[in-house]
Amino acid sequence: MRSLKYVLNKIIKAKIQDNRKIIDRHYLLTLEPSTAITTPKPGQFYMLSVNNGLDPLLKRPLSVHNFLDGKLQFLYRVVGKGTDLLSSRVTGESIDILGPLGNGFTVSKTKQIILLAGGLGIAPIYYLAASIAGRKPVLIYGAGTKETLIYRDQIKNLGIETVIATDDGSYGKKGNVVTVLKKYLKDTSLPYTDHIIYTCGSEAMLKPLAEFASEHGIKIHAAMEQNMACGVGTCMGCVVKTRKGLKRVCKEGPVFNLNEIEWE
Amino acid sequence: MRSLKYVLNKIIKAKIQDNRKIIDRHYLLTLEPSTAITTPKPGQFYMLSVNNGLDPLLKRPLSVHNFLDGKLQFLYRVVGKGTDLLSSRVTGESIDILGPLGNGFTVSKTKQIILLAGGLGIAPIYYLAASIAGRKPVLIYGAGTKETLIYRDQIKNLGIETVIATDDGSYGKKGNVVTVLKKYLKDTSLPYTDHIIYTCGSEAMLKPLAEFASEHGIKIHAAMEQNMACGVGTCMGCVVKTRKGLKRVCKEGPVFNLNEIEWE
Amino acid sequence: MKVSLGRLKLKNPVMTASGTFGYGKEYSEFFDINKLGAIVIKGISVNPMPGNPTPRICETPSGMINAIGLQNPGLKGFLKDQVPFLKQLKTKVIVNVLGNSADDYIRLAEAVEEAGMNAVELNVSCPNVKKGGIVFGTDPKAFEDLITAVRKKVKLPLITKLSPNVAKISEFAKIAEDCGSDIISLINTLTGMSIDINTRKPRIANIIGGLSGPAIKPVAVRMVWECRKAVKIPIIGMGGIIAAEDAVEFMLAGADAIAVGTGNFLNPLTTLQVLEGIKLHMKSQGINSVSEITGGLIC
Amino acid sequence: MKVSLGRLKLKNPVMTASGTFGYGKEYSEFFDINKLGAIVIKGISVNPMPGNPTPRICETPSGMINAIGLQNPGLKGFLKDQVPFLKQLKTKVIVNVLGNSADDYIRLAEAVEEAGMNAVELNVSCPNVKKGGIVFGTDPKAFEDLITAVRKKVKLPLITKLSPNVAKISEFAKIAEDCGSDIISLINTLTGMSIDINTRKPRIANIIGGLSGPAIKPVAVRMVWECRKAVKIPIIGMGGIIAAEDAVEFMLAGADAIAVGTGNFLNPLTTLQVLEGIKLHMKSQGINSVSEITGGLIC
Ligand SMILES: Cc1cc2nc3c(=O)[nH]c(=O)nc-3n(C[C@H](O)[C@H](O)[C@H](O)COP(=O)(O)OP(=O)(O)OC[C@H]3O[C@@H](n4cnc5c(N)ncnc54)[C@H](O)[C@@H]3O)c2cc1C
Ligand SMILES: Cc1cc2nc3c(=O)[nH]c(=O)nc-3n(C[C@H](O)[C@H](O)[C@H](O)COP(=O)(O)OP(=O)(O)OC[C@H]3O[C@@H](n4cnc5c(N)ncnc54)[C@H](O)[C@@H]3O)c2cc1C
Ligand SMILES: Cc1cc2nc3c(=O)[nH]c(=O)nc-3n(C[C@H](O)[C@H](O)[C@H](O)COP(=O)(O)O)c2cc1C
Ligand SMILES: Cc1cc2nc3c(=O)[nH]c(=O)nc-3n(C[C@H](O)[C@H](O)[C@H](O)COP(=O)(O)O)c2cc1C
Ligand code: FES
Ligand code: FES
Repeated sequence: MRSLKYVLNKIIKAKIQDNRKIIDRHYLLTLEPSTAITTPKPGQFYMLSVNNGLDPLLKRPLSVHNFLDGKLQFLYRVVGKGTDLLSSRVTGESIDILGPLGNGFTVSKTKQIILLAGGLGIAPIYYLAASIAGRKPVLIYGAGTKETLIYRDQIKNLGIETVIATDDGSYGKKGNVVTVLKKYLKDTSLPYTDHIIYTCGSEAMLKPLAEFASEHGIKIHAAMEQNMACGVGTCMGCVVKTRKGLKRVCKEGPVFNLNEIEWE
Repeated sequence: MRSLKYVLNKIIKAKIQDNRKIIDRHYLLTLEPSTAITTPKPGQFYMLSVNNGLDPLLKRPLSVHNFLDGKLQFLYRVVGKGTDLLSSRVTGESIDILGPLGNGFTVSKTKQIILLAGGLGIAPIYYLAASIAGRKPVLIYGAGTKETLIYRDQIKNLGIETVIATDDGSYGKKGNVVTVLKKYLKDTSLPYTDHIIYTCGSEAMLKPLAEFASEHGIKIHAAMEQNMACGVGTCMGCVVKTRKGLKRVCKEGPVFNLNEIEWE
Repeated sequence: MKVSLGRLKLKNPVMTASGTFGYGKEYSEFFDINKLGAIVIKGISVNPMPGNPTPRICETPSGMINAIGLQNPGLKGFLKDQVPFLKQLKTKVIVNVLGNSADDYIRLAEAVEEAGMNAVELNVSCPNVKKGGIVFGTDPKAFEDLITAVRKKVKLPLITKLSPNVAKISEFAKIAEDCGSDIISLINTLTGMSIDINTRKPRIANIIGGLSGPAIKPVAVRMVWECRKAVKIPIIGMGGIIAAEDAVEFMLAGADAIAVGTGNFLNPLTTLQVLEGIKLHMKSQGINSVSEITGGLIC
Repeated sequence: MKVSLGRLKLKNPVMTASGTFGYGKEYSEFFDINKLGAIVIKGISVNPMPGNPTPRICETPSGMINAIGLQNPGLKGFLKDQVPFLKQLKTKVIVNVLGNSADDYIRLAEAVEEAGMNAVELNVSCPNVKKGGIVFGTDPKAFEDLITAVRKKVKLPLITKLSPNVAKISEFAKIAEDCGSDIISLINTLTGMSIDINTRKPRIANIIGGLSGPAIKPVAVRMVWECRKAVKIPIIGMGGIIAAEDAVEFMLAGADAIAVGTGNFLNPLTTLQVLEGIKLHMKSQGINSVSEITGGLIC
């Protein structure tokens, strides 16, 4: 059992310092916690209460997108009622958050690191990239079109090798991130198995990715998503099937070794 | 049937220009309607949505407290969840309102007017006083203590004869407004029946007042309250018993001839 | 947007729920209520009813409890004061009726028929007044006898409104169908209660009342889905609809038409907005007819 | 703050609701769970159960639907992995059990008794899994037989958890009392459903699930009140409690103790805050004993 003080630190009031639109439907939220917090690990997440009152009822999970000068940043897309209400909250308002939760990425000490982010997958991957820039990872980041690329310039500021792609070729390479990954691996001099991939995304993207990786013996870890109620391991709502049985995304995850996931 | 345009004008978005604490738990809300509105009658009310989301679900009824340069003012006390949330809303936020609703005070052309307000009853009575100052009404206004008097100085600015009272005598006359009223009527040279009283308050205050008035043949009209769901006469939630049958506070009221109310 | 509820043809599937739209006059001050598929009148009894003492309503999380107690002017008052206005409307008018005996219901339904109204809805499920239907709505035998008796005498399209306060609502849906009800509507309110902890008194004078609003929507959608699997007759779905999305949800679960109740109280224009929103949804999804939505749940 | 639920004595009336507190470990990272009156363990079955596919939960207005499908490690796994932690707690531990036959329940209850747990709660009301109790909880005869059979074999305080998906819950409360149940707890979740209108699929994989949270509180309070009038045995009230005010409301309606379920998900400290809030309420109202609140409704 961890010390009480440490854990109580997870239930926090935070002040909205900024909540700005980045591109259509995407917002960057900067929070100033009312008490000092320890540095969250890339891949960890927080549960945020988006509104007053009992509707929406549950907190919403968002990955840590950055941690700067004691301030937490989240990058989110408006998809439904909760994120819509969150986007309407303004500087100065107070908001309850719970975290950091879950296990972050465990970074390999030996392999060549590939960071793979499609669309909003950049939310946690950006934080990971920033914190392991010294390890010289390669970032492959893609979106549908130039307009839906969330970052172009800030990505360059990370100072790491970056391949940007768009599905329609309107910016960077043409194709989705998986295609670009395959091409990258084909072109590189290192054997496939010397790489490890860290990624984040929906099941639709992760499933083919996992197949490709296991075919070529590449290790791949991904931050996964499931609907969550509690975020701390009690509701059993957020499970995924792995070779070692059902695991909770909020507790044993959100980062999983994709090679161990049993897809339905 | 009134013209559609006029009535649609009742469903309004308004911007919070100011929402400030006056005294403990009492707030003055100033709203700027997004479309020009006609002058509401003293005694009329609006239904205000206090929050986003579905909790609280229903709008809350508040009496018009003032109408200045096209801006609506409401004076409210935090009593529960809805008013608590309302008090947390800040300048610049938008809020849905519906009104003006109900029938306002019909002002006698002949009688000496007495305005009677205990505590928050001042909300609509203040507006009535301001709009009929030329008719030289007498305002009797009381609260528990000096600290719970909502206004002291602004009241004087109305430029009408005012008697202020507190239950504990910490400011103005000692006693509740009903006691003060009785004394006032006793001391005045006009016969009791030459007066008409306009008031606002809870059943607890209005019931003895009605008895006193009918004993002495004094006319008395009061803005009454009931829990409301719709505010426009369809839910049948807000009825009061009168000699002419059940009446809806939101539609036939909120101002009623108290002599016609049948108390349970 | 046309829908056929058997013999009852509506210009669109958006209706009002009984007891939440008065007799149509109030909201006709806000918009042209003829745009709606149908309006449903608050429950009428043979004799006038005074209703319950106040407080009659209170709010609950995403919902409200009401115990109006079926206040209404009685059949005579209704025919005299409301029918002239209702008759000149260019939308269907459905009259909700309630009684203590089959005879009451028959008498009301016959009068409604004579008055030229378009359908009658049997309120067998109102939980507020001891004899206002609670027996009919939750006892299968009494329920069966009532519908059979009314059906024998009444030619008008017959809507039976089901109570959700039962273990298996599809059982009642099936009985309604078997006994000749043309349509079923559901759900009426769930029985609920709320207490003021400071005064220790119930928040509504009647102690218990009917819970309505978005809070009950998941229960209502589930019940519509269960009934859809049990019967072939048209279903009017309701319970917590405040936006077009909610309406479509009910239709996917199996509702042929939907009714807005508590939603009217949030905003007098809710029904109109629901109607417009359904149109938009159909357009954006390339749906041509409402019937392509009804029962369209994929599972 | 002490309360006696018959033979089961608690240091205070605040408990957790089964399935919302895991096996106690997770929240013990946030606070000293020994401060609670009792913790109730997620339902245990004889054999391990994998539960339902995801999505298992979705949100609804002021509520949520879950169809976890009673995922649990089975009796053996529970005894081995959870009991050692639970045994060293300084609060009462109640184990929720579920089965397909009376024998299952008896076997589970006996094992729970042997393991030194403080009480057993019969989950006869879970609506998620076809055979996970739905028959026992809504059929009076099966319900009666089950409790009678379990009572015969089990000495531990027996809590019967009632399903709200019935027409008259007090009928089941009465049977539970007559058959020797020491305590009843209510309510379990209301059966509900939610549909994604764009995909046209149910929002949870199991199609239907259990509705919980503040949305259902009015129904739960009403049911506690009805049961209070019907039986003398202690009642554990639950359904939408997220604050002390809610807890007091249940107690006024007749609950001797209360349980927090969905409320735990909103904030890991909800139970503690409810406990502190009840204390404050008692102080401000000059109430010395919890029993002065229970059943204190004035009407
Ligand atoms: C560990 C984790 C990290 C995440 N990080 C990010 C992030 O950094 N940026 C970001 O934009 N999104 C992130 N998400 C997704 C984000 O939580 C959902 O988009 C958000 O909860 C949707 O809420 P809503 O009310 O707007 O949508 P709703 O209207 O409720 O539903 C829209 C969709 O969101 C899903 N959803 C609803 N509630 C939840 C919930 N409690 N948990 C998960 N999904 C839900 C529904 O399944 C539905 O498909 C993350 C999710 C998880 C589990
Ligand atoms: C015509 C009218 C004019 C009013 N004018 C004013 C005013 O100018 N200033 C002011 O402070 N208050 C006014 N009120 C009272 C005000 O509406 C209530 O105090 C407010 O609705 C309480 O909401 P709440 O959520 O804070 O309280 P809750 O927590 O919901 O309940 C607290 C109390 O308020 C009552 N209440 C709750 N909902 C409603 C409702 N929808 N309508 C009426 N009462 C309700 C309850 O009965 C309860 O006793 C007026 C009421 C009416 C009917
Ligand atoms: C204030 C009020 C009054 C009602 N009166 C009636 C009635 O007279 N007859 C009836 O069958 N249902 C009545 N109902 C139930 C509604 O018609 C509807 O079935 C229920 O409220 C669920 O829908 P909703 O959640 O959209 O309100 C009433 C509901 C409310 C809120
Ligand atoms: C995620 C979840 C899992 C649950 N699992 C169980 C269970 O295993 N056994 C049981 O008897 N009740 C279970 N319940 C029901 C709760 O114990 C409780 O009766 C219900 O949720 C109402 O209380 P609430 O509104 O406070 O959540 C579960 C509820 C939830 C939300
Ligand atoms: S969100 Fe509750 S167990 Fe993961
Ligand atoms: S508030 Fe609905 S009739 Fe008055």
